[in-house]
Amino acid sequence: MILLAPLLIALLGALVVLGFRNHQVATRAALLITGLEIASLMVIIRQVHERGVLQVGRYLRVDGLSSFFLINIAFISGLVLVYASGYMRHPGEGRFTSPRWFYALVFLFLFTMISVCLSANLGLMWIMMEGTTLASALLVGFYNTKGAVEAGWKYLMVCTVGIAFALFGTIVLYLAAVKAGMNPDTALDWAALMEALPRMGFDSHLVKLAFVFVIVGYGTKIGFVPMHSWLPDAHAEAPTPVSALLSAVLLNCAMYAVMRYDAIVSHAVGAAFPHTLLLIFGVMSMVVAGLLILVQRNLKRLMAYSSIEHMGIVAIGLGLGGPLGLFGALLHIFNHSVGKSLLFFSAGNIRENFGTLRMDRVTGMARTLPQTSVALVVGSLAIVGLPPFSLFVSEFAILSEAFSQRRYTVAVLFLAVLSVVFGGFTYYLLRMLCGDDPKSAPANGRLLPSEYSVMGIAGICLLFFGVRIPHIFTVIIQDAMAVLR
Amino acid sequence: MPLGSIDFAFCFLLATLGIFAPFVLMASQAKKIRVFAIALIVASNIIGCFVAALCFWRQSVVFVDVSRFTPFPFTLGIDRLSALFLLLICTVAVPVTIFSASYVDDHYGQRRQNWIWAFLSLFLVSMILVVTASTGFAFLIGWELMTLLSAGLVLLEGDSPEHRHNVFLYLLMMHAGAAAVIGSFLLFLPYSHTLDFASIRATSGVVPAGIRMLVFSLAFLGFGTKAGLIPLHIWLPRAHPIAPSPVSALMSGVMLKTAVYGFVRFVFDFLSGGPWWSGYVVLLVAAVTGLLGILYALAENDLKRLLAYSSVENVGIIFLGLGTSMIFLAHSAPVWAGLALAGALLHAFNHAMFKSLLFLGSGAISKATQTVDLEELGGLQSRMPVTGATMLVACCSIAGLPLFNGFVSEWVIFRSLLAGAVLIGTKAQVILPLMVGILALIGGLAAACFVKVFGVAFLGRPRSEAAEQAQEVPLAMRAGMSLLAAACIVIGVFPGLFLRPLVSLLQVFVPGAGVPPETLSIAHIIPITAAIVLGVTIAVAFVKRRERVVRTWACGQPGLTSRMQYTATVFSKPIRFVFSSVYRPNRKIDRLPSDQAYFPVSVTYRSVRTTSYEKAIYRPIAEIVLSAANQLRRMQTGNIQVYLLYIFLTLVLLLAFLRFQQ
Amino acid sequence: MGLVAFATGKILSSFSVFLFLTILLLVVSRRFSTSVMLFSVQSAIIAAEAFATGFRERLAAAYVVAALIVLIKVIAIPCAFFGLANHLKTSSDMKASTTPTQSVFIAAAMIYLSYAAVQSYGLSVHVPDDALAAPVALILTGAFLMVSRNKALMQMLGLLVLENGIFLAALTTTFGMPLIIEIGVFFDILIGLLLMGIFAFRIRDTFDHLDVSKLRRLRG
Amino acid sequence: MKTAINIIQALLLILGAPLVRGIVARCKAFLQRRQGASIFRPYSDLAKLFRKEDLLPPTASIVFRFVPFLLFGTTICVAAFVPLVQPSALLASRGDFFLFVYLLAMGRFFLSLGGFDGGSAFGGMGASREALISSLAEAPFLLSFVALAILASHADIAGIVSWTQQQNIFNISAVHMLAFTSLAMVVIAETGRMPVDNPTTHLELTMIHEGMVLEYSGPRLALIEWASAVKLHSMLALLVALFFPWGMASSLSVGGIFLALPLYGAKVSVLMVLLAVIESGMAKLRMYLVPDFLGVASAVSALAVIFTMLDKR
Repeated sequence: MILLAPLLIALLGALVVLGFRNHQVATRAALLITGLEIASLMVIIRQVHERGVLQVGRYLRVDGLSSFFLINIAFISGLVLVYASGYMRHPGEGRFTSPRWFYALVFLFLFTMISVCLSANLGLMWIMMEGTTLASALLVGFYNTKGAVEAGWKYLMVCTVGIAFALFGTIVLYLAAVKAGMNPDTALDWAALMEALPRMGFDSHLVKLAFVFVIVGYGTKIGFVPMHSWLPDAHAEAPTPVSALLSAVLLNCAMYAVMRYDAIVSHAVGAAFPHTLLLIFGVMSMVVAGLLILVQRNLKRLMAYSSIEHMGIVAIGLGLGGPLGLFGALLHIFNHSVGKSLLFFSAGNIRENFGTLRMDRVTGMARTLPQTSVALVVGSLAIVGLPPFSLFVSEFAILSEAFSQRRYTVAVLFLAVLSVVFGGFTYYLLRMLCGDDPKSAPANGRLLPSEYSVMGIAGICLLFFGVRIPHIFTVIIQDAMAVLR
Repeated sequence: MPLGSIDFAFCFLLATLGIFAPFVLMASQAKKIRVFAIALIVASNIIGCFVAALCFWRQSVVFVDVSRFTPFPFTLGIDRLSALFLLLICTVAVPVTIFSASYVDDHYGQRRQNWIWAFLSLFLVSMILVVTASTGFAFLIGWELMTLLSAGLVLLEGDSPEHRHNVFLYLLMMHAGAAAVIGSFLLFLPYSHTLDFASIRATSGVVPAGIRMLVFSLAFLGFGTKAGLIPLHIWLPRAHPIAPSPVSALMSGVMLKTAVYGFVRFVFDFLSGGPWWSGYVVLLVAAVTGLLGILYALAENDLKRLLAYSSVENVGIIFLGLGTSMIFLAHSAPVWAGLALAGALLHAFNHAMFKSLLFLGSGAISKATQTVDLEELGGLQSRMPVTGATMLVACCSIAGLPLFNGFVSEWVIFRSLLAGAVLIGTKAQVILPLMVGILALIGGLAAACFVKVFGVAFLGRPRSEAAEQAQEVPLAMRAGMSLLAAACIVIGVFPGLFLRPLVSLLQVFVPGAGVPPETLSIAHIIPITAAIVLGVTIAVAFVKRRERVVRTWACGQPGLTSRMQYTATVFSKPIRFVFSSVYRPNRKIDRLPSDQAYFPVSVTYRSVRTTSYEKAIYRPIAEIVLSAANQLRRMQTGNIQVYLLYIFLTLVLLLAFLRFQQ
Repeated sequence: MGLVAFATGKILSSFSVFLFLTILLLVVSRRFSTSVMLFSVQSAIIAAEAFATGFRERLAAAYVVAALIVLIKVIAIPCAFFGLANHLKTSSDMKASTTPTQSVFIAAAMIYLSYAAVQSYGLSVHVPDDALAAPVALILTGAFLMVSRNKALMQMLGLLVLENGIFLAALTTTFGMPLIIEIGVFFDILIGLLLMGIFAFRIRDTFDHLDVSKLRRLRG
Repeated sequence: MKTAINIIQALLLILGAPLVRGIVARCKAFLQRRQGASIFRPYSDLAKLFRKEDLLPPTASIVFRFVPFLLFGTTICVAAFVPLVQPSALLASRGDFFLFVYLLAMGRFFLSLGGFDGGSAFGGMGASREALISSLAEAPFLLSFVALAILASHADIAGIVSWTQQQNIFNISAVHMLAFTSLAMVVIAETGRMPVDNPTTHLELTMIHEGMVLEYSGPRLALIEWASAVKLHSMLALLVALFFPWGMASSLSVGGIFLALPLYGAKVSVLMVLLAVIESGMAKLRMYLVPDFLGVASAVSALAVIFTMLDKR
C-alpha cells in the first residue's frame, strides 16, 4: 500500500496547491507536501532495502534499481522545491503564471516521474513516460514568452514522436513475449519477463527490433544525439527550477526505462547487441555535446549540452557493463543530478541579478556575486570531473572499466572530450568571473537563506561523495547493480 | 597499521598544512594568530624535512592507508624516491614561507591575503600528496589539485584579460597533460587489477611491448607538458611570471619537479627502462628544450619571463640526464645509468634551490622598485646588498660555476655523457659524447644570460628613478633568500654530502648500480679547489693598498649618464644576431620626423621574435576543433521538421544496421 | 490454412488496400479539412479492422477498443480539429513544402518500402504481408507529413497518423495489448492533443502565424 | 715528492707567465722589424702597477672591488690542473677537465660583472662581446678534451698525457690532429689573442678584454693582467702537455725532471713563436666573423669525437 502514498500525495498535492490563491500560503503548502512526498519515498526505499522487492497489485513494483532512482528523485525534488520557494517569489504576468499553477504542474510532473519508477508494467511505464512530457511541456512554456512557446512546442512534438516509437518498441517486445508463449496479461511485466526469459526462447530478431525502437524512443527523452534537439531549447527557456528538474530527474527516469529494457534484452539475446547500441549513442552524445559546449552563448544552453554529454557518459558506463562500469554509471547519475542542479541554481541567481544569461554580458561576477560565483565554480569544477568532487570518482570508475576491457578507442575519445569540455567551461567561467564590473549593475548579490542552504547542501554533497561514499549508498547501488546483472 | 612516530609526524605535516593552517588563515584577521599559523607552516615543513631525511636514510616506508574511507584505494607511502622529492618540497617551502610572511602582507589587501595563504598551504599539501601517493587514485587527485590551486593563486594576483587568457592556457594544457597521465596509469589496469604502485611494479613485467610503448609515450607527453618540454612549454613562460613571486618560486622550483618525479616513477620504477628508442627520444627533446629555452631566456628583458624560460632550459638539462640514464639502461650499463640518474635528480634538487631563490629575488626587486623590467633597473647592489649577494650566488649557481651547486649536477651529467663512449658499437657511443658539446653550449649561454641579469639589474648606474630610490627589503624576505643561498653554497662546496646518499638511493631503481667511484672524485676535488680559490682570493684581498674614488674614466668622456650604459637588449644583441635563425626577428625602426634621417627627434627600435609555437602548432588544432563545433552548431538549425527528420533517419539507419547485422 | 483465417486474411488485406488509398489521398490533399476527413476515414477503417479481429479472436477487449476508436478518432478528434481551425481562423492551405506530384511519388516509394521492410517479418507472425505493410506505411506517412507540412495543425495530424500506424501494428500482430494499457494510450493521445491545441493557440497569439518552420529563434 | 713537484710546476706556470707574455711581445716586435722591449718588461709593469694607488669609479660596488681577487684566485687554481714536467698535476682527478674549463668560465663571468660595475659604456660592451665568444668557445673546448679522453680512455688530463706519452710519436691518429686544431683555435679565442681579440688595442670598435678592464687601475689591474698572463701560459702548457708530452718525466727521477724542464721550455717557446707569427700575420676578424671562427672550431672538435669511433687501437 505504501507504494500508493507518494502517487496520491503528489496528485492531491497538485489539486490542493491550486486551491491557494495567496502566494505565501501556496508556497508553504507546496513545501509541506514536498516534505510528505520525500518522507513517503524514504519509507519505501527503506522497506525495499529490507525486503528487496515491494509490490502492490499487478502494476506497481519497486526493486533495488527503482529505489535508487527514487532516492535521486526525492533528493533533487527536495532541493529544487526549496529553491523554487525563493525563486518564484515574484510571479510572472499573464494567465497560469502564478506560483500555484507552477507548483501544481510541478507536482503532476513529479507524479508522472515517480510512477515511471514505480510501474511494474512496461506499458504503464510508457504511459507515464508520455505523461512526463505532457506534464512538463506546460512548465517549459510557463513564462509564455516567444522563446518559451517555441521551446515548449518543439519539446512536445519531438518527444511525443520519439515516445511513439518507444510504444512501437514496447508492442514488438510484447509480440515477442506472446509469441514465446507468455500469458498476455503478464507479458509486459518486467519481473515476469526477467524470470521467463531464461526458460522460453524469444525470437531474438524481434527483441532486437524492440530494443532499437525503444532506445530511439526513450533516447529522445534522454537526449541522445541526434535525438537531443529539443533538450537545449527546453532547458534554456524553462524556469530555472524546472530546468533543474528536467536535467537532473527527467533524463534519469528515461535512462531508467532504457536500463530496464537493457536488462531484459541482455537476458534474451545476450549483452553484446544492446551494449553496442548504448556505446554508440553514448560516444556520439559525448563527442557532439562536448564540441557544442565550446560555441554556446547562453549559460543554460551550455549546461543543457553538458547534460547531454553526461548522459552520454552514463550510457558508456552501461554499455561497458562490468562491475565498475555499472557502479560508475549509477553513481554518475546521482552525482550529475546534484552537480547540475547546483549549476542551474547559480544560473538562476545570475539571471535574477544580471537580468540575462548571455555569457558575454556577465562579467566581474567574482566581485559582485561572491557567493554565487563560489557555487558556480564548485559546480563547474565538479561537472568537468575534477577531484576532489564526486563526478571525478564516477568518471574514473567508468574510465577504469573501459581500460580494463581494452576498449581503447572509447577511452581515448572519453578523455579527449573531457579535455574539450574542460576547456569550454574554463573559458566561459573565467570570462564571467573576471573582468571589470558589468555596466548593468546587478540587483543585489545577497542570496535568500533558502537558495543559500540548497546550494550549500548540493556543494557539500558533491565534495563529500568525492571524498567518501557512504556505506549505505554503496549498498543501495549494489542492489541496483544486482538487478541489472 | 601501527602509527609509528615518523608516520605520526607525516600525518601531522599533512593535517597542519591541509586543514589547520588554511582554516585558521581563512578565518582569522588577528595579526598574532596569523603569525602563529605561518610559524606553524614553517615548523611543519621543517618536520617534513626531517621525516624525508629519515625515510631517505633507512629506506623506512611511511605508510598511511585511508582506503577504508575513500571510493578507490588511497594510500600514501614514502620510499626513497618520494623521500627525495618530499625533502625538496619541504626544503624550498621553508624559506619561501618565511619570505612570503612579509611579502604577502604588504602586497595584498586583507581578504586576498587570507585566500593566498590558504591556497599556498593547500598547494604545498597537494604537491606533497603527489610525491608521496602510492596509488594511482591518490596521485591523480594530488596532480589535479596542484594545477587548480596554482591557477587559483595566479588568478589572485590579478584578472586582466591577458592574465585570464594565460591562466586559461595554463589550465587547458595542464588538463590535457593530466588526461595523458590518467591514460598512462589506466593502461596498466588489464594486467594489474589495482592501481597500487606495488602491484603495478610487480606486473609491469607481463605488460606487452606495445602497451609499454604506449605507456611511455603518454607518460612522456603528460609529464613533459607539466615539466615544460619544448614544444609543450608554451604555458610556462605565460603562467609563471604572472603569479605572486613566492608562488612563482614554488611553481618553477618545485611544481615542475613533481613532473620529473612522475616521469622517473613511471620510466624507472614501473617500466624499468622503457623501450630501447625511448632514451634517444628523450635525449633529443631534452637537448632542443635546453638550447631553445636558454636562447629565448637570453632574448627576454622581463626578469620573471627570463627566469621562466631558464626554467625550461634547466628542465631540458634534467631530462638530458634522464635520457642518458635510460640509454645506459637500455644497453645494460647500470653503473653509468645510476650516475646519470643521480645527476638528473641532483640537478632537479639544485634547480629547486637557485630558481626559487631567483624568483624570490625578483619579488624583492619588484617590492623595492615596483618593476622587474631589466631596462628600468641597475645599481641595486649598493642599495640592496643582501638581496644582491644572494642573487649573485643564485646567478653563479644557475650559470653552473664551480663552488656552486649548479656545477656539481652538471658535472655529473657531463661525466656520464662522456662515459657513453664505453658503449662500443652502438649509436650511443658517439651521440652521448657529442651531447657534451650541446650541454657545454647551453652552459655557456646560461652564463651569458645571467651575467646579463646580474650585471644589468644590480651593477652600474640605476636606469630609473625607482631603482635610484630602492631600499633593502625587510628582514623576513632577506632571511628567506639567505637560507636558499646558503643551501646553494653548501651543496656546491661539499657535493659529497648529497651525491653519496643519492647514489645509494639508486640501488633501488637501477639494479646493479654500484657506487661509481667517479662520483667521489668531484666530491673530494671540489673542497680543495674551493680552499685554493678562496685562500688566494682572501690573501690578495688583504694586501695593503691605497684606494681613492674618482669619477668613472670611460676613456675620458665627460658627462657620463646612466643612459650611456649598455642596456639588457644590446647586451644580448650579438648572441641574438648569431642565432637569428632561431628568433627570426622582425626589426622595425621608426624615425620621427621621418623626413630628416640624420637629425631625428626620436628613434624607436623594435625587434620581436616571430617564431611562435602557438601559431605553428596550437592554433591550427584549436581551429580544427572550433570549426567542427561550428559545423555541428549549424546542424542544430532550429527547424523542428529537420529535428524530426534526424530522428527518423536515425531509426532508419538503425533498422538497416539490424537488417544487415544478421 | 483454414477457411476463416483465409477469409480474414483477405479482409485484412483489402482493408490495407483502403488504407493505402487514404495515404495517397492524404499526401496529395491541399486543404486541411480534407486531410482531417481522410484521417477520420482512416481511423474508421482501423476501427472496422479491430472489430473484425475481435470477431475472429473472440476478444471482448477488441470490441471495446473498436468502440473507443470510433468515439475518439473518428468523431471527437476531427471535430476538435475543425473547432480548432475555426478558432484559429487559419487559412485552410497547409503550406506543403512538396508539390503533389512529388508527394505521390514519395508516398508510393514509402508503400513499396514498407512492403520491403516487412518481408523478413511476414513469416514470423502469421499475417499476410500487406496487412503488416499497412501500419509501417502509415508510420512512414505520418513521419512524412510531419516533416513536409509547415502548418502546426498539420503536424498534429501527422502525429496522429503515425500513432494510427503504431496502433494498427499492435492490432494486426498481437490483436491489441491489455485493455488498460490501450485505454492509457488513448488517454495520453487525448491529453497530448489538448496540449498541442493550447500551444497552437499560444503560437498564434505570440507569433501571429502557425507556420512551425518559422519558429527558429532557438538554434545552435 | 710527487706533490712537491706538482706544486713546483704550478708555481712555475704562475711565475713564468709574465715572461711568456714578454717573449711573445718580443717575437712580434722582431717580426715587425722593431726591436721591442726586454722580455722581462711585464714583470716591471706588474711591479709598477702594484705600487700605484687604486682608483675606483663612484658606482663601484663590492662586486667591482672583489672581482680581480676572485679572477686571480680562479686562474691560480686553473694553473694547478696542468701537467708540466711530469704527467700529473696538483688537482688531477677523474673528469677534471670539466672543472678546468668551468673555472676559466668562472673567471670570465666575474670579469664581465666587473666590467658592468664600472658604470661606463665600455664595460658592458666588453662584457657582451666576451659573453658571445666564451659561450661559443666552451663547446669546442670540452669536445676536444672529450675526443682525447675517449681515445686514451682516461677521463683526466694527467691520464691522457701519460697515455699519449706511451704512444709512438709517429702514429698519431687523426683525432689528435683535429683535436689540436680546434683546441688551438679555442686557446686563441679564450686568451683573447689575434685574430679574435687584440690584446694591445684601446679602440672602441675592437676591444673586448680591454673593454672590461677599462675602469681598473693599480694593484687590481695588475692582478687582472697577471691572471690573464697565467691563463695564456697554462693554455700553452696544456697544448704542450696534451699533444707533445714526450720527454716528460714518467718516473720520479731527479734527472728526468731536470731533463723535462728545458724540453718544456723548448716546446712552449715553439708555440709562442707560432702564436707571434699568427698574431702578426693575421688581421683581426670582424666581430661577427668570430662566431664562424668558433663554429669551425666546434665542427672540427665534433669531427674529432666522431673519429674516435673509427680509430681502432
